[in-house]
This record gives sequence, structure tokens and C-alpha cells, in this order.
Amino acid sequence: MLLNLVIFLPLVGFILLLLLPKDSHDGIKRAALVVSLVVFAASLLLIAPVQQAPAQLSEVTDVPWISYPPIRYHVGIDGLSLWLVILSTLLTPISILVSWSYIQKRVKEFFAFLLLLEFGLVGVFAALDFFLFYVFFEVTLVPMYFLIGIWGHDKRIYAAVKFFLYTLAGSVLMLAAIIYLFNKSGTFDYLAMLELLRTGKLALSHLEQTLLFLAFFVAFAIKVPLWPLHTWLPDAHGEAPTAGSVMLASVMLKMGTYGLVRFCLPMFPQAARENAPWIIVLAITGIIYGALVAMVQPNMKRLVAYSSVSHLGFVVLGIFSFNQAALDGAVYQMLNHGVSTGALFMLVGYLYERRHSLEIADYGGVATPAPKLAAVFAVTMLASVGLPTLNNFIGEYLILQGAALVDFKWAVFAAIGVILSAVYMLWMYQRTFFGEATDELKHHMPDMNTREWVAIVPLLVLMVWMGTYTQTFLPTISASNTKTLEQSKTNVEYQVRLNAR
Amino acid sequence: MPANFIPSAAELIRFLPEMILTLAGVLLMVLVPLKQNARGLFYGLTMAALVAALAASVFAFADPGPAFQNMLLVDGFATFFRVLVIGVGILTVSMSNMYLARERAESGEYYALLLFSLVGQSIMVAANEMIMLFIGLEVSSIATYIMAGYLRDDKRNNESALKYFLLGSFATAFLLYGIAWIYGLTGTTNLTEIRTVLLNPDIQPSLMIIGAAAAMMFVGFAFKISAAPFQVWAPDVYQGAPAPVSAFMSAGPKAAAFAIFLRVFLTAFEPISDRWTPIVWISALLTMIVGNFAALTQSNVKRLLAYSSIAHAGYVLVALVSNSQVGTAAAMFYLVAYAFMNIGAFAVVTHVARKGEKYVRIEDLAGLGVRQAGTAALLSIFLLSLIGVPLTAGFFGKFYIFKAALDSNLIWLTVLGLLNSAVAAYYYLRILVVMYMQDPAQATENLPDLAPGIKATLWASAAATLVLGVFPSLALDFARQSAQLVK
Amino acid sequence: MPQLPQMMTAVPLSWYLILSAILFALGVAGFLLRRNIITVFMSIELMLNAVNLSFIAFSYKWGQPDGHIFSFFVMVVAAAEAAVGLAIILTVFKNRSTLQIDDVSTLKY
Amino acid sequence: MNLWLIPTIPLVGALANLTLGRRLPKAAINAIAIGSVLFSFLWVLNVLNSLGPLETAHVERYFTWIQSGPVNIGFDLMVDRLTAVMLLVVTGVGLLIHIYATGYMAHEGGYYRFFAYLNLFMFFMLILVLAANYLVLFVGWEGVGLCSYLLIGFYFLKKSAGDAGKKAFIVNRVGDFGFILGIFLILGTFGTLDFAGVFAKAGGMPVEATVGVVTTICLLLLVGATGKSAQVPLYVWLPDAMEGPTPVSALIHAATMVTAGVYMVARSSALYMKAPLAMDAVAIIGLVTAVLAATIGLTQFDIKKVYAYSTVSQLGYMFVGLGVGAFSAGIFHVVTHAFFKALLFLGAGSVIHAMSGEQDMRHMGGLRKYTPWTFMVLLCAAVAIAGVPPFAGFHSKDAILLAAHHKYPWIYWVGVVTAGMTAFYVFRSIFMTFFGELRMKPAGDHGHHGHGHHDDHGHGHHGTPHESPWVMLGPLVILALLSLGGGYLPVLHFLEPVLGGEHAPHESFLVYTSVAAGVIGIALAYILYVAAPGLPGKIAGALGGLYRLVYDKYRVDEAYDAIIVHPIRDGSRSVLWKGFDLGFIDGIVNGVGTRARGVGGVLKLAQSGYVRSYAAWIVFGAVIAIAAIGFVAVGGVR
Amino acid sequence: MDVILFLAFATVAVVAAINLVVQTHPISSALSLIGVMGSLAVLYLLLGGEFLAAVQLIVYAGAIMVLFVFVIMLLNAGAEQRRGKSILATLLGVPLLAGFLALVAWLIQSALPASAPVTFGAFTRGTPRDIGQLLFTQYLLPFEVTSVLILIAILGAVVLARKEI
Repeated sequence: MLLNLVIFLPLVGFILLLLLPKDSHDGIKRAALVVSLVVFAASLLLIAPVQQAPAQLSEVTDVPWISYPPIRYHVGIDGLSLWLVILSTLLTPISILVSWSYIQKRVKEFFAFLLLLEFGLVGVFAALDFFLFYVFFEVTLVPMYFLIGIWGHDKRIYAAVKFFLYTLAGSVLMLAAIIYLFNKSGTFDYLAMLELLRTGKLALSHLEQTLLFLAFFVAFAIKVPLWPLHTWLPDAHGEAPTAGSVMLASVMLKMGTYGLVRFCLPMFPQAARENAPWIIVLAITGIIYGALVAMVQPNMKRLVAYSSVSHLGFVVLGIFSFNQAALDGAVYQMLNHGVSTGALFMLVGYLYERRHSLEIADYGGVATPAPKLAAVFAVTMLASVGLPTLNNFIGEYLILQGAALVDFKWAVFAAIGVILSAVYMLWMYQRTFFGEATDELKHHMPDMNTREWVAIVPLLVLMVWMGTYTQTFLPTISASNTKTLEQSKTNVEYQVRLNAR
Repeated sequence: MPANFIPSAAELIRFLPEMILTLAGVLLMVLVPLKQNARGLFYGLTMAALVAALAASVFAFADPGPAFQNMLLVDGFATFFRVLVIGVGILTVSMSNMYLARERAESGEYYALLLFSLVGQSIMVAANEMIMLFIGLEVSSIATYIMAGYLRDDKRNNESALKYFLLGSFATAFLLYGIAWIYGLTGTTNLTEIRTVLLNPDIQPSLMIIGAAAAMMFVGFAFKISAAPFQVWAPDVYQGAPAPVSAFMSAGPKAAAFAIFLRVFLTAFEPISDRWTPIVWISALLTMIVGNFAALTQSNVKRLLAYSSIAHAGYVLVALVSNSQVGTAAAMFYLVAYAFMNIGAFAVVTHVARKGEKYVRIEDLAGLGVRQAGTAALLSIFLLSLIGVPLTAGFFGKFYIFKAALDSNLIWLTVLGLLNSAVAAYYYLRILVVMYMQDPAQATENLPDLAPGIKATLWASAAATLVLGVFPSLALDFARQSAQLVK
Repeated sequence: MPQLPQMMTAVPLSWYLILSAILFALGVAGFLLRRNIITVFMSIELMLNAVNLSFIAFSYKWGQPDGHIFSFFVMVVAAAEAAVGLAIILTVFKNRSTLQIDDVSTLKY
Repeated sequence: MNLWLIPTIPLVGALANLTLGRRLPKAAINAIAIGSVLFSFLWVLNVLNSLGPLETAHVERYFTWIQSGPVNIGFDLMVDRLTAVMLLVVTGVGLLIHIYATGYMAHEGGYYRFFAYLNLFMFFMLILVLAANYLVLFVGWEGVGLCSYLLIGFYFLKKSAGDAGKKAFIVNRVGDFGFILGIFLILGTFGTLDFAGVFAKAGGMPVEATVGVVTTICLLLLVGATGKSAQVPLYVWLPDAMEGPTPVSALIHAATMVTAGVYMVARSSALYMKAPLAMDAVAIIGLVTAVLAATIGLTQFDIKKVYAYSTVSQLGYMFVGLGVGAFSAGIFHVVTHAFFKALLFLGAGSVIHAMSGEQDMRHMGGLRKYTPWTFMVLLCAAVAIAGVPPFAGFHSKDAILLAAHHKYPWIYWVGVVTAGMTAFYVFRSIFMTFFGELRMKPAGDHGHHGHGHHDDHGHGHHGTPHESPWVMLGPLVILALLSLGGGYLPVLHFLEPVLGGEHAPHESFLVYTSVAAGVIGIALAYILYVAAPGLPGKIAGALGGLYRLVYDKYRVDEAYDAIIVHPIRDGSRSVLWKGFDLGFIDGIVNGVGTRARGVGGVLKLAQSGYVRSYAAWIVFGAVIAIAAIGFVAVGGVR
Repeated sequence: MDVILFLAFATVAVVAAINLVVQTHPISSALSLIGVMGSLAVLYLLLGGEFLAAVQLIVYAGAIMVLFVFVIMLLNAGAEQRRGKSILATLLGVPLLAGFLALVAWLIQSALPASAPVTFGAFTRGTPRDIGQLLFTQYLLPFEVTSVLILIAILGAVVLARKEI
């Protein structure tokens, strides 16, 4: 019940906002903020039940939705989805705060779309019915498309359309796969289908399994984005408004990795294992490639975008290492990346609001007029380069450690990315904050105001918390991952027996 | 010769909707000379008649069965489409009222023609006989020819009407010739009897000729539903005709044509389906490709929507290829969904075009999101539905169709179709882009508020699009029950 | 092919059908070749006549008059089409004062 | 025992200064900074006092840090004898340097920031030495790197400072790359990261079973150590690090942080002793570093640079010690080096302070009459580092050299030569600075070179050099005493039981030789820079190219730039980004778009607008359809 | 006898049809169409379609064609001038026509190898009486619906052709 509240309250808020008068900007902002905060509070209440039994699904609702084909509204969360849901509900109010003064035109639509986006995101992480999942998966497209296209920068239209078509092209394949699965199994229900697979009532031939896996994989890989399907990301990030970038980087990209963990591993274990080698090659390529290209970006947001390509490469590596530590690390890294990269985009947004430029070259010496901003940026940057005691370190360590346990050379290559991350981040930081500030920059660069503090502090706290005391988060994740790996292993055994016959 | 040819009451009831519509039409014809352009009266009368006909067609389904010596067969399928076309009529009328007033055109004759063409369509969808089918088709078509050229002083209208008329009759001739041969080889014009003949190995005629004849009927139908390579007329006609008429043509007559197409090919010619499936397969693919790709380069909204309607016909053809009850149901649902979203889109175009349809280029929509947020929002709903975004009717339409296709193992057709729908997203997105992300061009005369009639059409269509997008079962369940054409 | 004596008295049904086919084809050709709208329209009428011939021939084959009925309806339809079609042609002529069908091609691409 | 208090208090101090420092008066800032360090120093004493002889390590486990599958890492701290030594050095020297800094930095901007960073450094350094497993050690390891980055870049207005900080961090990252890989391998091999557990398992395993992987581990750890302890080939960051304020150079880049690598290797002695190959690698690298850095040190004129290269060279010594198995000797040298090298830097700082920011020794000279105290303490440091008996350096250096000779005699000889060079360049700096007459440039001119940030040093007293205040001299004096007497601390005997490593027999001949080398070096320096000041120039001219090469530090930085940095950066920009991303992939993506429109453009040509062509299409389609359905009886394309 | 009649009128029909196609002046086309219809009427008779033969002459050749001619006169349409030829039409049209013809002829031959030969008088159910009976019993509904068709025709003519008031 509580979960349904978390899912649908944003939708209610969306409609509510549409009903509000167009020009009462403050009212709209306040309403949006209040709604999102309530949602966040509600989502926090989800922690307790999940921690009771992190491997099981809590807060399950399962009611018929469409009579034919039998599609059910089946939602629930476990240790895997819990934190992603909370991440979404946390970042929505934060995005609202950062957009407070950033958004000047068409305020109403903007905040409405933010809430609609939250609705879709929470739904994606909670859905337990393939069809429902696909619906939410697509629903998130629309608000993000408008967020980029209406409130973005100069090349926004190209970016928005590219984003939409890229993702759509991927997801139609997934739709085909889902329908095919239904025709084979007669159900859209995730759990039911897992059961059928486990018991062998649903027997997929090797070819079928491979093709289905690829269909899902491509859809998710585009979202992640996995090299070389990543080129929509720099444009989307580079052109999106701050809030858009934050939501996109922090949560939407996780839809892809979440899908990989939730569906690709347990459903098509054999195919997943067989294809893991080249996928890991792509992931590692992405790690290094993203870092190298990020290094030479003249534009801050694109730099951070490419850094995301690099970081998400770690996640994919962790997922396809089929190793508890690596998988835990991967899921943990999803959250870390959400927190730290989100914060980075916010800070870049702060800079943009002051200077109205994203070109690193237009900055320099910001630390003098805005020391607080510089300090916060430093902490965030250090988190994202994986400094111990800050969050990213834990994720990267677990991923690499796990990968190393499976195959040491993976860790060797992937760890190069850790070096490079320091290179591009520090270089960007130095060019932006160090040196003598020009007078007009000094003049345009007030230090952080209270609202900006309020928005960023939760993330800073999380960076330290998740970096030092992982016990809050890791056990639940670990438990559900153990189950995932278990399922995938049993299914593999079953598949092997099947193909042996 | 049948013993009693006096139609029983039940039969008359099954024919009630047509009667109501006809009477209303005649009444209008009588009233027109007496009351010079009493728009309100004509409008009210037409609406009343349509609502009555709607009720009648539902009422007629209470006691389904054949009528008039098997000329008609009022079953769920027929009822479904009757309701659909009459519903389309209602939406069209309510948006046409303002249009006719704006263009200073007589409304009485227009409504009469609309009613008559609806008579033709509701006869078509219920026809169980080649003759009935042919006459219904002609009634509907001829009325539509006139409506396409309704503004007789508008060059575009003339051209549209002429092209539609000439090519339409041309294609009809093929249809007729096909019918003639079917009759010649089977000795009957009744669909079910044709089927039995084809199934009976003893009296089975040369399938070759049957196939050829079926092919000629296919030409006729394919023309009406604008399937490639017979789609050529559609863009010109839709572009030239008055916007409400284009909306009507792309929703009503098209749906009716699909209805008879399905009925004929899935009952009468079902036994030789392995002969006609390949060509329909190819035609479906071509239709999707031609429609979508040609639409990419359009700058005129009406023409773009015309191409898009071609593409959507392609999707429905996929359902036909899958040749199954599920497929039929999918096609039926899709036609409903398509009717709503397409009429909605055309309604917005009608509204934005202003008098004389001056503003029909995509650029003319620039900044609509600011100038009239409500209208823009509605149009975006329709466009998203046309793209096939979840929680809109269009999505479920596509979903069911491709599901049916996969049921019949049409894997390649499905994949290609899905990719096509991804391509299609591009040109719909272009409209969204222009509406929301470009500033209005200078010197655009300010937009009048939405007329109540159009507003009604828009809200109704939008509501239907969304409701069917969340609860498709409302329409689908009935479609599935009535999709069984061969008892 | 039936033998000669019978041929003197009776004509194979197929000949009628071939004739109707030829006429139909000629109608098609006329539609494609003629440039005068009215002539094009007349070509359609020619096609309809061809169809009628087939109908009647076939109903001879089956020994029942359904075909006649059908061609009767075809004639009615043809009449209606003629009325409407000529009216449309009139409007076109009024606005463009031409009957050249190729001049009526402003809507394209 | 609350070991956690030791690092935490400085952390609290750091946070306090960071958050409130802006509004606090200097006195309060000093109180917080020095107080916190003083507290942890006292707490260290208290802990050691109460733990007694420390026969066994004392471990304290606080909370599970990372727990996932095979990985189970607690946040644990421990004290054993090695840690105890390091703790005393770090907190003790750290305390002195804090005190000194209050004087030295008195007139700097960002005062609170400086001390916050310094305290933060203390926190991480203490974590590093207290760590009970490799990952916690890694935390401290990275943390001190961060602080050094922040402190080197303290004068961030200067580009050179920023660059130096960045360079330090990145080069260290390269080292850490090896270190973390080593950690992965350790966990994979031994299933744990706890020192106790790892060494126990390693001890249990037969050598041949583990030698391969253990060697790999040790070499990877060595990579880490070379980064942190500025060994070849990763030493390049340390000389640049002198951009930071002098107390930083003294604390981080001389006394404590840079010895972390030595500490880590010594900590892993149990592993290294199972990997002879790795041991040799350590020794070789140490030796090469020692010689290379010493030679460069001979030619530099910037006083801090001289001491920087001296540090690198001395670190090399320590590695030699470790490499030849004399772990305790290596650590012993860490201790003594901490004393005299910190003293050298602080003294240099005092000199710079006196010269109002001048760092070039060519513009100094004859300072001993202006700054007698500074002169005295620097002299103590010099004799200590030069290995003059009986001062501190002599004992530690001898221990190393003896052990080296015991293992590889040739290493000993190279070491001796290096010792000579060391003595030479140190006394060269002393003589150039304090003897002869003042070669100071006219006042007001010094602002242009030297360093901008030091300008506010010059306030009030341009012209004649001036002695530093007592708050700076006090620590100097204490350190001087330690440099003189530090050699008699019982470090060796204290450590050998825990670190093992064979003890070399004492051969007086070897001792005399090394001492002689030192003396010769001093004598040469006297001749060249006091007796015959013209000579060095001549010699330099005589050596010509060779001299210039050495003077340019063998152009290693330039080489790295040319070979690694530029190719990567330009390659990424032109090939990966512009070429692959924008060119290839987006080329495809957008290409698809344009192709599609092209196709559409072709397809719509069918819409010629001519009725008769439309009719033709219909007929065409009809023929095809009739042919297909009529004659081609396909079994169904399904 | 039949053969002669058939061949004679078939030839007339075909020739007239060809003439229709090749003539450039609408009037001559119209006249040749009337010729076709006339000869077809005779063939209907041969097939026993008395009623239809009559209707063919009265309604078709009579009413409809008169309408055509009337319109032609009204618009005094001259002969076509050769210009604006649509390449596609000519290029595709002719060969397609030939192909189409061959196809259909062959089809028919192969379809009805031994169909009953047509003898005049063999089929007697084409009388007005039979037709009328059927129209008002079996085909009542279509017959009624055609009235709607006529209504539409009237309406169309009114809507499209009337002068502005």
C-alpha cells in the first residue's frame, strides 16, 4: 500500500500542478516541493519492511489490470530496488530545489514534468510485471524528452530527439522480446516466469535464449549507456537543464543497469554467462574510453557525461562478473554514481547559473570569490574519483575486487580507469577553480546561497555516510543479490540439463 | 425463391440504424430549401439522428442474426464497426459545425451527405453478400467524393474530389470485375456460401482463377484502405479535402473498408489464405515503409497526417496477415484507437488552419505550446498515441497487433514493423518540437479560442485515447468476442 | 474448341468473357492514355460495361438471373456516378477552365 | 585503549578549523591545531606506556566496514612496535612542525585553511600507521595523498602550485594503481586483508607454492611504494611538491608521508621475505633513486630543491635497507631522517623567511652573522645527514650500508659514493648560504622572482636579513638536539624482533670508509664554495653538456610529457572523441537519419500529382497481385 | 447464326472501344461508347437478358450517355492538345495493358475449358418479370438502398453544380 502511495503520489502531484494557475510560480514550486518531500518521507518508511527480509519482495500489490492478455499491476520491492526507489524520491525534491531560480519560462510544465518523471522512475523500479515495467520504462521518456527539449541549451532539439529515438529504438526490441516470452509462457508476470523457468515448464532453446537476452540487453545497454551506444548521453547531458541532467544521470541511467540485474541475469542466465566476455570487453573499453574522452572535453557537462560512461562501465563489469562482491559493488556503485554525479551536475549548474557558460575556458579562479562552492565541489570531485572514505571508493573497490577474483586481468585494465578519473577531474577542477580570477568573474560569482546549500548537503552527507558506514545499505543489497545469483545459477543448471537432453 | 420475402420485425430492427440515418438525411434534404442555413437546427437534428443510430445499432445487437435473405448479418463484428463509424460520424459532425460556419458553407447538405455515407458504411460492415457490400461501398464512396470537393470554389477541394472520384471508380471497376469472376466460378455472391464452395473439394473450381479474382478484389479493398501500391491517391486527396472531411475519410470509410476486407478475406477467401498471405505480407510492409518514410520529408501537416494514416493502415494489414481471431481483434481495436487519435489530430489542424485553411504547414504550429497550451497539450496526446507511447491507446493498438503477428510467427514482419514505428516517431516528434521548442513565427495572426464543437471533439478523443490507453479491455474484450467471423 | 457444326449454332461462353476482358482492358488503356477528363470518365464506363457483360455471361452459365440483378445494380451505380462525376468535372472546369487531366496536378509529393 | 582517539582528535581539529576557522582569531586556530596534535601525541605516549613492551600487536576492531561475499573488511586499528615508532615520529615531529608553522605562516592568507589541512593530514597519516589491514591502510595512504595535493596547491593562485599538486596526486594514483591491485591479489590469495591473518597464512605456506603470486603481490605493492615514497620512476612529483609552504615540505615531503612507502614495505616484510626477487627489485630501485637524486642534488641552486632531491636520495637509502633485508635499519633511517631532514627544511624555511622569500642560494651568503641560530641548527642537521659520527645519520646509514655489504657488497660501495655526494651537496648549501658575503639583490626587486606569495613576508623589513622568531627557532633547536643524539635511540633492537631480517655483523673497516666518504664530501664542498668560489663555474663549464643534463634533472619530466602525457591527451582528443565519437558513431546515427529522409524523398516521387500515373500504379499493382495470388502458389511467407 | 451475330457485334464493340481510346475529341469518344453499348445490348439479348438489353439501351445509352454529351457540349470541350504528357503513364500503361490482356485471356481459356456453349433462347429467366420478382423479394434491400444512392446523386449535383445564391 505504502509503495503504491510512493508510485502514484507523484502522478497526483503532476495532475495537481496542471490544475494550478499558470503564473503563480511560487505556488507551483512549493506544491511540487511539498509533494516530492512527502513522497520521499513515505519512501523512507519502506526501508523497515524490506530490511526484515531483503531477499524477498515486500509491499507487494498484485491486482489484474488488463484482462487480455493477462496483464497485472504487480509491484513490490526488495533489497535491490529499495535504494533505487529512494534515490529517485530523494533526487526529485533536490532537482526541484536546484531548478527553483534556474527555470524562468514555463515553470508550471517544468515541475509537472519532473513529478511525472518521478512517477515513471519509481514505477520502473517497482514493477514486477514485464509489461508494466515496459510501460513505465517508456513513460519516463516523455517528460525527459520535454525537459531536455524545452528548457535545454542551444542544441537541445537535436539532443532531445536523439535521446528519444535512441532509447525508443532499443526498447521496441525489448517489447518484441517481452511479447515473445508471453507467447511462450502465457504470462507477463516476472515471478511467475522465473518459476516456470526454474521448473522447466518454460523451456527456451539456446538460440531463443540468446536472442531474447540480446533484445533485452541492447535496450538496457543503450540506457546505461554501454560503449559504443553512448553517444546520445553527452548530447543529452550537455543540453539538458540542471535538473534534467541530475535526474538523467542519477536515476535514469540506472534503469538500464537495474534491468540488467533484475531481468537479464535471472531470466537468461546461460546466455548472460556466454555473452559475458565480450560484454565485459565493451564495459572495460567504456571505462577507459570514457575517461580518456572526458579528459579532453572543453565543456563541463559533457565532461561529467563522459565520466558517467566510464563509471557505468564499472557497473556493467561488476554485473557480468557473476560474483557476489562484484555484483554488490555494481549495485552499490549505481547508488554512488547517482549521488556523486548528481551532485556534480548540480554544482556545474550552480556555476552555470552564475556565469551562464559551461565552457571550462570561461572559468578559472572561482575558488577566490566562492570558496564554499569550491570546497563542496572538491569533496564531490574527490568522491567521484573514488577517494577512500567517500562513497565511490566502496563500489569501485568491490567491483574490481570481485572482478579480480574472477579474472585478474579485468581488474588490471579496469583499474586504469581509476587513474584516469583522477586526471580528468583534477584537471577540470584546477582549470575551473584555481588561478587568478578575472574581475568580472569575481563580480558574477557569489558564493553558495542557503537554498543551494540545502539542496547539496544531503548528497554530501550521503557521500561520507556511504563511504564510511556501508552497513546501512550493503546488507540488503547483498542479500537480494545472493538470491539473484542463486536463481541464475539454478537456471543455468536447468538449462544445461535441458540442452544435454 | 424464399417463401416469405416480407421482412420480419426482427430483421427491420437489425436494419434500424440505417433507416434512422436515411430518414434523417432525407429530412435534412427537405428542410434545407425551407430553412436557409439554420445551422443550429441541422446540427441538432444530425446529432440526434447519430445518437439514435448509435443506440439503435447497440439495440440491434440484442438480437443478432441475418436480415433480408442473408443480405445483412448483424453480428458482433458488424455492431462493433457500426458503433465505430457512427461514433466517427458524431466526432466529425461536432467538429464540422464550426468549420462550415467559418468557411461560409451550407451545412444541411453536408450533414445529409455525411449521414448517407454513414448509411453506406454501416451497410458495408454488416454486409454478408457481395451485392450488399458493393452497394454499401458505393453509397459510402460517392457521398465521400462529394464531401471531398464540398467547397466547390476551392481549387484544392476540386482537385481532391476529382482524383478521389476518378481513381475510386477505377479501383471499384477492378473490384467489380473480381466479384464477377467469383460469381462466375462459385455461382454465388454470398460470402459464407463462397467459403463452403472453396472448402468443398468436389466442386472446387480452379483456385488459380479464384486467386486472380480475389486479387482483383484485393485491389479494390487495398485502394480504399490506401495500402501500397494503391495508396498514391491518399496524400493528394487528404491534403486537398476539407480538414474535417479528411479526418472523416481517414477514420470512418477506412475502418468500414477494413471491415469488409477482413470479412471477405477471412471468411470467403480464408481457405486460400496461403495464396494471398504473401502478397498482403509484402503490401503491409511496403505500406508501412512508404507511409513512414515519405512522411519524414513533409512540411504540410495534412499531407503528413495522410502519409501517417497510410503507415497505420500498414500496421493493420499486419494484423490481417496474421490471419487469426487474435489478429482480427487487434485490427478492430487498432482501428478504434486510430480513429480517435487521428480525428483528434485533424481537429487541431482544422482549428489552427483558420479560414481558408491558410495555416497548414508544420511551421504554423510553432509556439503553439505557448500560444494555446491546452490545444498543444491535446495535440501532444494524440501525437504520442500515434507514436505508440504507453498509456495511450495507440500503444496498445500496436502492442496487440504485433502480439498477434508473433502469435502467427511473423517474426520478421514484427521486427520490421517495430523499427518502422521507431522511424515514425521522428516525424511526430518534429511536430512536438515545433510546437514546444520553437518560438512562434512573426506575423501569425492571433489564434481564435477553440470553438465548442471542436473542443468537444478534442476532449472526447483525448479522453478516449487515454482511457483506452489505461484500460484497453473496455474495447478489446468486445472486439475479441466478436472477432470470430466464421461460426 | 467445339467442332464446326456446333460452332455454327453455338458460341463458347469463354468468347463472351474474353470479349469482356478485352473491353475491360481497353477501358483501362483509355483511362491511362486519354487526357480529357470526360474521356477518362467514359473509359471507366466502358470498364463497367465489360463487367456487366461478364455478369450476364456467368448468369447464363449458372442458369440463374443473379448476374442480371448485379449488372442492373451496376447500371444504377453507374448512373449515380455519372451524375456526381460530371458535377465534379463541372466544378473543376469552373475553377480552372480546363478539361486536361494533367492540368489538375497541383497537389503532389 | 581507544586508539581511535589518536587520529580522531586531529580530524576534529581539522573540521573545526575548516568550518569555523574563517571567523576565529589566529590564537584560537593555533590552539585548535596544536592542541589536537599535542593531544594525540600525549595519547600515543599514554597508550604505549600502558601497553608496555608490546611483545604482541594490540588490535582494536570498531565496525564492519565492507561485508560482501568473500570480502569482509573491518575498520580495525592496531599497535605494534613498528606502529609505535611511526606514531612517535609522526606525532612528535608533527607537533614541532605545527608549532613552527604558526610562526612561519603568521602572515599568510588562508591561515585557518592551512592548519585544517595540516590536521587532516595528521588524521590520515595516523590512520595509515595504525591500520590493522591493508584496506584501512589504503585509506590513510590515499588520504595523505589528498592532503599533500591540497597543501602543495595551497597557493592555488599560482598555476605552478596547482600543477604541482595535480602532478603529485596523479603520479601517486599511478602508484596506488599498483597498490590496489596488490590488495586484490592478497585477498584473492589469502582470503583476508588483516595483516595478522595475511602474514600468518603466508608464513604457513611453503615458499615454492606461493613464491610466484607472492612475488607479484610484492612487486605490485612496490609500485605503490615507489609512488608514495618518490622512488624511480615515480619520484618526479616530489621536487615540484616544494611549491607548497616550507612546513609542509618538512612534515609531509620529508619527515612523514613520503616514508609511508617504506613503512608499508616494512609492514609487509613477512611477504617480502618470501619473495627474494621482489626484495632485490626494492634494493635496486632504492639504489638507482639514491644515486640519481644525489647527482641532481649536486647542481641545484634553489635551496629547497636541493633538500628535496636529498630527500629522494635518502628515501632511496631506506629502500636499499629494506631491499637487503635490513627492515629495522630502514625504519631506523626513517626516524633519524625525519629529524634531520625536517630540521633542514625548517631551517631552510627560516632562511627563506630571513631572506623575505628568496630561495636561490646564489643570492644568499654570509647569513651566519644575521641568523646565527638558524646557522647553528642547520649545521647540526648537516653533520647528521653527512653521516659524521656520532650523530644520528651516521648510525642509521651505517646500519643500512653494513646490511647491504652483507648481502651485495657492490651496493655498499655505490652507497658510500652516494654518501659522499650527500655530504657534499648538503655542505654546499650550508656554505653558499652562510659563508662568504651577502649576495642579496637590491631590495624591492626580490618581489619579481622568488615567489609572489612570499611577498607579504617582506612586509616591514626589506633590506637586511633577520632572525626568525622563537616560535620558529624553538622547534628547530629541539630537532637539532634530536639530530645530534637521535642515533642512540634503541630503534633497531626494538624493531628487529617484529620485523626480522638478518642482522649484519659490525665491520669497522666499512664504517671508516663510509665516514671517510662523508668527510671527503664536506672537504670538497669547503674547497669549492668557500676557499675557491670561482671553481664550480669552471667545472660546470668543463663538464658542459653533462652538467646541463644533470642540472635539468635528466629532463625526465620532459620525457614523460613527450612519451606519455601528450600522446594520450592529443590521441584522446583527435582520435577517440573527434574521430570515433563525433565522426564514426554519430556519423552512423545521423547518417541513418539522412538516409531515411533520402529514401522518403525518393518514395514520395511516386506522388507525381498526375491522375494517370496514379492509375498506372494501380494497374501495375493489380497485375502484380493477380500474378502473385493467381499463379505463384506460394506456401505462405510466414 | 449465333456465331455470326456474336462475331459481328463483338467486332463492332471492340472497334468502337478502340476508337473510344484513340479518338482525341470527347464527342467522338462518346459516340463510340454509345456504339459499344448498343452492340453489348445485342449480346445481352443473345445471352437471354431481355430486360437488361432494354435497360442498357434506355438507361445507359439513352440517359447516361446523353448526360455525357450534354456536358461535353456545355463545356464545349475541344480536342486534346498534346502536352504535359505524363511519362510514367505512357511508359507503364501500354505494356501493362498488353500483359494484362494476355494474362486474362489465357486465364479464361484455361478456366473454362468445357463450358456450356451459348445458344440463343436457352436462358429464359432474364425477362422483366423474373428480374422484377427477384428485385422485390430476394434483392429487396439492395434495391431499396439504391434509392439512397440516387438521393446522393441528386444531392451531389445540387451541392456541386448549383450557382452561388
